[in-house]
This record gives sequence, structure tokens and C-alpha cells, in this order.
Amino acid sequence: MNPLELDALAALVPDGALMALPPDNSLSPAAFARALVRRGVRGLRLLGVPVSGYATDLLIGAGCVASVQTSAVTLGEAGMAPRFSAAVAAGTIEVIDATCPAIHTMLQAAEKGVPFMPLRGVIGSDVLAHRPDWKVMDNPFAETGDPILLLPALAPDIAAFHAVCADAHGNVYVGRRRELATIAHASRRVLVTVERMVDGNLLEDERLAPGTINGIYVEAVAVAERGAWPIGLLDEYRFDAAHIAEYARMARTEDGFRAYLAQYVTAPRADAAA
Amino acid sequence: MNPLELDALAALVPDGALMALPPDNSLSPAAFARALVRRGVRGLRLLGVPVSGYATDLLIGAGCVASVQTSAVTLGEAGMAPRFSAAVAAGTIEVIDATCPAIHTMLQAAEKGVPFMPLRGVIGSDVLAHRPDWKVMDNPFAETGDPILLLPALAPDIAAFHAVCADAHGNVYVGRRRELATIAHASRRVLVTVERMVDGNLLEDERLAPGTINGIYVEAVAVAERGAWPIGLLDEYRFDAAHIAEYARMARTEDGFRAYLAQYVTAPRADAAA
Amino acid sequence: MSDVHPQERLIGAIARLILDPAAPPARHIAVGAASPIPAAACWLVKKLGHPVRLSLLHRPTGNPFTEGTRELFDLAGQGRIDLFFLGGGQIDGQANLNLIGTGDWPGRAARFPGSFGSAFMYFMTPRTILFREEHSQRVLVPRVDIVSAPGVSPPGVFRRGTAQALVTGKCVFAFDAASARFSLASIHPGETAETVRDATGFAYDGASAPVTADPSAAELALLRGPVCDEMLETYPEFCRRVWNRTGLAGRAA
Amino acid sequence: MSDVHPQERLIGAIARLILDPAAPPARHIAVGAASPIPAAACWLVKKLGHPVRLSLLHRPTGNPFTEGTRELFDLAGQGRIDLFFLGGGQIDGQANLNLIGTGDWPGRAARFPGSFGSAFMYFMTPRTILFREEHSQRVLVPRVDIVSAPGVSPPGVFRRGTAQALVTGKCVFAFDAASARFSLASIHPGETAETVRDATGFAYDGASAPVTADPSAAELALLRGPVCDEMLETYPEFCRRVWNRTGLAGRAA
Repeated sequence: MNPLELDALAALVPDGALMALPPDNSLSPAAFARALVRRGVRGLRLLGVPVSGYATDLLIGAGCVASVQTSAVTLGEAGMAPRFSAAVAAGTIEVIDATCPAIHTMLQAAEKGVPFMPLRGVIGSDVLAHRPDWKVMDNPFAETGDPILLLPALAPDIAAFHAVCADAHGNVYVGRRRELATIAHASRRVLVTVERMVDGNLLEDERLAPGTINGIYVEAVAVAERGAWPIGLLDEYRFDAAHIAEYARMARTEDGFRAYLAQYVTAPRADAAA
Repeated sequence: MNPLELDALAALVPDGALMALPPDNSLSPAAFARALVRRGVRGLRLLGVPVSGYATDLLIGAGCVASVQTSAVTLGEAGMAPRFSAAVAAGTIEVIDATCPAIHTMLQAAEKGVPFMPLRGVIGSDVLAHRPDWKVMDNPFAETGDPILLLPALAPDIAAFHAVCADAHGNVYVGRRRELATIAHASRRVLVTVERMVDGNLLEDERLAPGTINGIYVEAVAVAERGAWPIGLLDEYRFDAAHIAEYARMARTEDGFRAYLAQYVTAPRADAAA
Repeated sequence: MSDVHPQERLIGAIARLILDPAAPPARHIAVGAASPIPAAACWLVKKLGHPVRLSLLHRPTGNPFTEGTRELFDLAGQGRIDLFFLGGGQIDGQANLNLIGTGDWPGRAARFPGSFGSAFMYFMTPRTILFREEHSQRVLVPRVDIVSAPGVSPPGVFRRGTAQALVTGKCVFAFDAASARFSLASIHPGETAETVRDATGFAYDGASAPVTADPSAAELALLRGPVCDEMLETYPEFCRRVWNRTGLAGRAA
Repeated sequence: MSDVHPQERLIGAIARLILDPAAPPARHIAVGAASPIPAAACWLVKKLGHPVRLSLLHRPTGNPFTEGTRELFDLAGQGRIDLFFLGGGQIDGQANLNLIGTGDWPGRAARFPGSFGSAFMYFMTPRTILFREEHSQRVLVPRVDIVSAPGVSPPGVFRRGTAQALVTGKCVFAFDAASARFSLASIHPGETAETVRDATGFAYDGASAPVTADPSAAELALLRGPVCDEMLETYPEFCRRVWNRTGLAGRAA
């Protein structure tokens, strides 16, 4: 598997795709999201696994998004996600609320190839009241009535994330962020940006194999140096809190958001300069 | 957490415990099984995750075992597990047959804290016909009848395995054998033998964390050098096929098995000499 | 020893709730994102010498899990997390939490970030300490617009626990699950039963209560020294604001 | 080129079944424990230049999975494994497999190792090639004593596929799922329709069949060179027996 250019990787995402994204503390593919804005993708149905941050807010602001299924959209210390809030107020995106472990569970069901999986809790939450696709039934193993939530399997069309490195076999190294493996296993197509390509086979190295996702699951890879920025990447580089604060400030208005896009996303070599 | 002596670790296993063991290709705690034989534990209910090998056959032969729940008991290239076969023929142990992914699934349900999990397949197998604790119901997400197996959560009293190393926090390194994490998560108590103790904190090392099981799940650790022998341990040492063949040969008869115990298990410093 | 910072008082109040001998044991506490005051309370308990395991989910380095928040939720599902902290954009008198928004679904008047794991965690841990610094009729409402997570559940619904207490910038409320009501437990210095009453949108038991105790001198010394040291990497802004500490210079201590 | 070893013939027959253009595509094949002949057939297909992914579960090093066999079964559950190999202590005319034992449950007459993952994998892959070298009335029975995994399932039971064929030391049977019957597809050199008939305990279609083709010279060269090189670490005894190769000396090739 030869790595693609970043924009070529973004071109593999069709309009309308159900795309899973990790949150801002776990290998978020920020450069890839900026490439999707440049490509002008439309109608994305985003899935936050289990919550959403910068990349989701950016794609919403750029008009790329039809719906967001998530357990929360937040910029963390920088506060509310401004373009998400504006879109909810304007009614321009559909919000499908979930709760964190329910999203993990729906993906685990897809990973396992079963049509549903149970989860405790949630009963009595209005999240459940607004999920006609979720069901409550009595636990068939209980002697007396024991209502339990059943969640349907959810297989994203695409999962995208930013990993540390990849090899020619398509294996990608995510380190301790093993929850990305579940996302990759559950998704029909997996697109990955990485800091760098490495020689050899990550899975044949006993020290690297435990943090490696098998290339079986990976369709394509692109090199994007500092591709998580302004999000951090394991011990490679830290979260850029000042930039996220600047984003939160600029994106408070539509005009400010346009200025952000011009400066950081659509400017020539914006990502290369990052 | 200070490491215990091997025999002190074995003393933590009460008679009658439901004890999960990995198979012969995945961190089998062979030295620990020999220590259990020396301790004279009785009435163990063993769970092979998902199949059983040398350690299980040894414990059966030594009279430590009341029942075995497993998907297969085998010595691999060395053929049938002789003490298991003899005990089945004599009717001295209960055999609870399962099928590999069902065992994984029952443990995953316990890991997740849900009372059951579904699994495809198995319907029409006599394994199912002999599992009154397994249920078939119609998939509630299907439009038409769609029978699917539901498996109850299974939380072993104890899980035991042999890992590469441990730190003072009880974190243990299992490398690419991440399926051990599921066993550890699902079990009430986890006892681990390791090749060696290491300084520092495995989970704070970004390179080692992905192959580390959090000490949250680990009750006690003992150092047992070459503690998987005659089973192999990742890239540390290889499977000793000649010894397993010798075991298979000796264990074919009760007398031969007693001779094996005398030579390799109960002899003074048997494990130290291994 | 300088004056007690109001946030130190909240930290101390939460630490005492954690150590409440009448509550189920807190051997393993998890702390979620952006929770400096609960995190500091947990560190204080630990630095006081209590054998508690802390899983701090948002440490930039040394995250305790290798399967992300899924591992946290699995642990909670197994019953291996004894105590968690939750807040809410709205909290009502039955301890219902609203992290989703106000007005029509899904928060058309004002959207909050979302439910996070509240609809699960609130059921799975034997106890939850609710913390919301803003104490106003805007936050503490008669009935939440949207229930992210219910305070109590009907008989037969699997649930290990609910709110132990609600700590605000004005007071501490205890929660009684059987009656599904809060009662005033202590009032912070500078507030009165009346200022609490006026700022609270829901009905609660107890017309008066003792003053919330300040942290002891020993506790303050721990907060300003070793607790701040532990917090500095994750919450630099909080440490600067409350303890006037910047950078990692003092961390070698 | 020396004479064809009987096991090379079995390898060649299985390779041709893998490549059968009438069968669903085999992009990803998994091979379980102690299966040198199916493994060699897969390597032959790969060395012939076909773009197939092999997941060999029992390589001492470089195991393809990081979650053990659970990852294999999850992959199969998802439909990402196209072909698997199964055998059985008993196999009957409906392609039911018995890996558990003979006589009363759970194999009181003769216990086999156990079902392994057969009760799942047989349903989950679009096709399964059955392989059992011993061709006798002891193994190929009218009706298995215990069904580890059924050959066919009633309508409505989720199932992606079943047996494509059964390869034995005497012949190749094709399996038709609709009629749940085997039919004779080819007979290995040295055997006849009669010797097959006499050794088979179940009824099947086809009184005669062509001779099983030997591997081509090119295939034999691949088997004895690069395929053996790949097999040597996992199956040293098999390589010694069939190809008279010992040690890893030739492996640099």
C-alpha cells in the first residue's frame, strides 16, 4: 500500500457518507478534516466516538455536514463548539444524541458482526426517548422483570483518524489508543493519516504490534505531518490550547469562521504551514 | 504491589474456584499450574479461553479438577490430551462443551457488565442442545423471524496467566496477546506470573502501554522465570515441542503421569530446574 | 496561612463527601474532563493518606486506559468504579440532570454540549457527587427541560446508586434517593439560608444548616503543595488562578 | 522433477478449489491450528500470484492478530473472512461435522478434542473447504453421533455459506447445499470409484469421476521451493516428511 496525498485521501470520501471521528483527545484527524473542507464534501453524517470536537465543528461550519450523531460536541477548556451551537440554533443540521457507552456498544456490535448488543443504564433518559432505533426489552436471563437497553449495530461507512505511522502493509500504529481498533474494525472503510511511513512490518515487531491496527481494516493512508494539530498526538506533540482558544474566538461569528478558514484551511499550503 | 513467591500465589486459589486459563499459544501459566498441583488444590472448575492444553491436562491428571468448560482440549501436534481423555472415559470430570467465540462472548459480556451478549451461528449444533444456560431468541431488530443465540455473562472467580513483566503498580505486560485483557477484565480476581519485575510504571511508557493490562484488574503477581515452559512466551522463548511430546507419551498411562509429576512437578526445585 | 480561597472550600467540601463513612466505600474514583475541583478533591483525599485509586481521564500523558473511555465505561459497568462526578446545565429537585439543552429537543433554546456518559454512569456507580459552581434559578430548576440522566429510577430498573450530594458555590445539598429530594447540608461562608433559598429553583428539605467547614491548615498545606503539583500539568490555568502557580518549576517537589 | 508426493496432490487439489471461479471470491483466507496441507494450498495460491490475504493463526511469530482468536472470530462475524478450513472426527453425508466425540454425549465412546470454533465459523464464511485425510467408514459416516456444526440450516437461520467440498486421501467430493448432498468430483490416482465407495459410509451422488489432476511442474516447483520456505517455521515436521527439508537453512531464498 503506497501512501496517497492528503487531498487524494479526502477525495475518497463520498458526499453523504456516515463518517466516524474520534474526539479531540484521541488521534483526531484534523488535517484530514481541513482537506475535506477544501474538497467541498457535502452532506456528511458524522459520528462522534463517543464525543466530537474541533474537526466536527470545523466541518459543520464549512457546510459539509447534514447530521451529527454524538454524545457531546465540545472544545473542552475553550468551551462550547460555536459552529455546532449556531447550526443547532438555526436548525441546519440534524442532531442525533447518544450517550458515550452507547456509541461504543453500537460499534462493538458491528465489530462482532452481531445485530445488537445490550447496555445497562440509560432507561429514563430523554436520549432514549428520542432514539426510535433503540429498544428496551426484558433481560431473558432474569427471573423477574429486568428491562435492559438493546442497541443496534452501527457500521460507519468510513472511519478516519490520525495515527503515528504506517507500514507498506497498511498496518497503522495507534499506541495506547486501542479504542481506535474498535472503530476501525466496525467501519466499512478506514482512511488514516500518519506522521510518517516506516519500513518493515509493524505487526511482526513484538514491541509495536500491541499498538498496531492490522492493515486488513485499512483502505488507504496519507502522510500528514503534524496531522492532528491543533489536537495533540500521544507523546509526539501536545494539544495546542492557544490555537483552539483562537478557533473558539474566531468561530463565534460566521465572518470570523470564514476568516479562520481563509487563514488556516484554504490558504495555499495551509496544512503544510501548520 | 510486591511480588509473591510462586507457591504463595498458588495458595490464593481456593478449592472449587472457577478458573480461566489461556490456551497453549497465549501466555499459559504452566509453572503456576504445577504449583497448584503441589498445593493440592481440589475441585477446580476450569475454563479454557477458548481452548485448553497442557496446564489443564496436568491439573486433571493430578486430580485437581471437577469440571472443564472449553471448546477443545488438545496438545496440538502432540495429539489428544491424555489425562483429559482418560477422565472423560472414566466419567471423573464434568465436561461443559462450548465453541470458541461463545467463550469469548461470555467473557466480553462480563467485561462490559451486561447480563448477556448475542452471537451468530451455533444454532443446530449439539453444543447448544447441551447448554441449558444458553438461549435462542428472535432478533428484536429484524422484521421477520431471525433466531439468534444469547450467551450469559461469565465472570471467572480467578484468571491466571503468565506475562512478560510486571511493575510495582500491578500493571502486567502481555504484548500483542491483548485477548488476555478481556479475560482479566471479566474475572473477579487475576493472578499473574511474570518473567521479571520492572522499575517504573508500564502504563506511563507510551511504547509499553498498548501491551499492558492495568493493575486495577490484578490482585497478585509472582516471579516465575520461564514460567510458561514448556509453552512458549512471545519472542522470549519458544514452545518446547519435544517436552510436550514427552508429556503426551508419559501421560498416556496413570503410572507414566505419576512419573511425570515426580520428575517435573513435585521434585524439589522442579520449577527452578526447568 | 493566607485566607481560604472559595474554590479551596469547595475542594474541601467534596473531599469530606468522598470520605463520608456513611457512604459506600470509594476505593476507585474516576474523574472526567475539565473537572479541576473534583480532581483536586480526589488528590486531597489521596494525599491525606487514604488508599484510593484515581483514574483521571484527561491527563495529557499517562492516561490510565488503553481502550480509551470504553474501558472506563466497561469498568463502571462491572461495578469497579465506586464514585464519579457529574454536573449539568440544569439540575432539578429530583436530581435529574440536563446536559443536553433547554427548550425543545435537542436544545433549541440553548444547546449544551451533550449527555456525555451521564445516562450510563449515573446508574452504574454506587454514588455520584454532583458539582455545579453556579448556584442560580437558571441552573437549579424545578424540572429540567430535558432529562439526560434521571436522578431516580422505578423499581426493577438496574441501578447501583445515584447522587450522594450536590455541591454548589453556595452550599452542599445531601440527596435522599428514597424520597427523591435534596436537603440542605451546609451553607458556605458568606451565604445564608435565605440567599440559598432565593437562588434555588427547586424545593428542598431543611430551612437551615451549619456553615460549611473550611479546610484545615494541614489540608490547605496539602492543597497548595502536593495537590497543586499533581494538578499542574492537566489544569495549569486553574492552578494559576487559585494558587498563583505557573509552569512546572515546583513540580519536582 | 521427482514423483508427486500424495500430500502434494492434496495440496494441489485444495488450491484448485480455492481458485474455483464458480465459488465466492477468496480474498481473505484464515487457516487454523495444525493444518499444514490447507496452509500449503493457500501459500501455493499466493505464490501463483493471486492477491489473497492469509491469516495463519499458528505462526509462532508474527501472529496477525493483537486480540488473539477473538479477533479472528470477530472478523468472521463481520464477513471479512471468505474461506476457512474445517475437518472432523466424523463427517456425514449432509456435511455435518463432529469434532466432539463418538457414543453418548460428550463423547463417552471416543472423545475428540472439541468443537473449537466450528459451530460458528461454518456459518460465517461464504465457503468452507472440508479436509480430512483419513477416508474410511469410521470417519465418513451416515450420520454423525454428535453435531458440532451442522452442514445446512433451516431457512431463516443466518448463515453465509457452508461446505464447498470435502477433500480426503482418496477423492474430492463437491457439496450441494440445496440438496444437502455430496457428489464425487474427482478420484485420486491409485483409487477407483469402487475403493471410494467401499470406504465411504454415507451416500453421495456420482458413480464415477475423473482422476484428480496432479500439480503442474510449475506448481510443484513452487511447493518445493517458496511454499516450503514459508511453511518451515510452523510445520518443520511436515516439511521434513514431504519435502525432506530440515532446519531453516533454505529460508533465505
